[in-house]
Amino acid sequence: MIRVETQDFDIGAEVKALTAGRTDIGAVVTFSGLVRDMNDGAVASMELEHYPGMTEKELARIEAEAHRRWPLQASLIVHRVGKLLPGDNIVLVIAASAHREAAFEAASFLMDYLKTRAPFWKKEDRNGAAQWVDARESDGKAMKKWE
Amino acid sequence: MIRVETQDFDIGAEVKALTAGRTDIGAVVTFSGLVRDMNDGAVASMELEHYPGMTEKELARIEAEAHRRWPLQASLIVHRVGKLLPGDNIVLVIAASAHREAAFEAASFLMDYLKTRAPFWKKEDRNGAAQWVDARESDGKAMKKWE
Amino acid sequence: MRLLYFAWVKQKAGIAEEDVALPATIRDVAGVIDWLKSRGENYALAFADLAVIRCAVDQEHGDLATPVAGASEIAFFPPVTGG
Amino acid sequence: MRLLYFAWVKQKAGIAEEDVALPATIRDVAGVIDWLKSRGENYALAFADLAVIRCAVDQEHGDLATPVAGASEIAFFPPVTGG
Repeated sequence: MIRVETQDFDIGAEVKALTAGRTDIGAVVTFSGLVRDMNDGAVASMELEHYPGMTEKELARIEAEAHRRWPLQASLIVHRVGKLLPGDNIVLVIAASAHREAAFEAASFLMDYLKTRAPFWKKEDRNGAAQWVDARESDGKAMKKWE
Repeated sequence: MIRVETQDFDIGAEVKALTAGRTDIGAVVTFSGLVRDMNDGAVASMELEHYPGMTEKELARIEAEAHRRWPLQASLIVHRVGKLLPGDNIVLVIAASAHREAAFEAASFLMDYLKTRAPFWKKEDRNGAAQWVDARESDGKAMKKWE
Repeated sequence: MRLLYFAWVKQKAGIAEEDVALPATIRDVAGVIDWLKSRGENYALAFADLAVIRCAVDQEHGDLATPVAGASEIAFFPPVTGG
Repeated sequence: MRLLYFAWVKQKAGIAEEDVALPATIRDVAGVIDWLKSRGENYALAFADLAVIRCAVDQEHGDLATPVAGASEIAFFPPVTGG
């Protein structure tokens, strides 16, 4: 399942919804990404822009690819858009499987692919100036390890 | 932080407690393990036995080792003991860091070490007969990759 | 054909989306960019460094060589930074 | 010295814990196990296959060669299966 929305998510509630009534899931891995402000107040807020239509298609492709590679019982990708503050949740990925190796690898894969392929762009309000966040080279490298 | 307890945990509440008021955490990975019953009703319940005193020490050692190896902002290990039913939570591990690679690796490491070193033993009530669960060889192999 | 621009590409081009009639001679994404650059300084600015331009044709990732014949939507944007 | 048994080791030995006075000649965990096996059939049963016996000396993982001099607590158990 995938969702793109402005509102916050509750990790516990999302995991419960994915696992409720099932006894074939042995391992659930969640990843949540948060707005950081490492420099004590430099980042006042962040704006998440995206490409409506393609975003949903790309997230669905990424999720389908994870299910093709690992035996997953359930999965979820939630990405927020709009204005966010330091400490706010940005993204949630959940992978549920019978065994922990598959759950860990699939969650990590989902994030690496999302980081390099899902059409979102971050703009920080940093010391009063709007500034588009640069892509990290390490994200490209992280994705290459799955090829 | 480590806890050994009979009651259930709420993943969302635990993550919120670890990250509340902080803006230096960019990535949170959680692992939760659940009681599985793959064979439609064969496992009626499970009993988790442990070694009080050593359990807490060993979990604290495992957590300290993770902090030595990765730049973690926060972490948590919660392990339940007593009687559990299929679908119930058994264990929760959380690793929070500035970057996702450290959070993923530390959470995976914590689980691999916990699985092979923390003194817990599972006894399943399987088709009416109590049966101690055998250790999985793959768990030993999973730990060796961190050496 | 609809053209979409996102993030700083949109900001530099000064436009979010537009409907255009591409010359029939244009075969690929590189051709679309060349044509746009000839249309105005704003496009020349937005597409000054092609190493940091990404594109999607009909909402699938493409590159400079991706054909555009029959496409109904082309989007231009910087490397993505979500997650 | 306190001896503790867990999981099926406890079940086979028929005892959870006991205080014992070890003979002064016993130097390591292997010596403790040999001595226990000489004390009764239940211990012989519990310790029949040393490949699947794990131990902790004063709540730290040890092995058959771990010295026991000065230790106050030794625990015997199968490979752990938590998590």
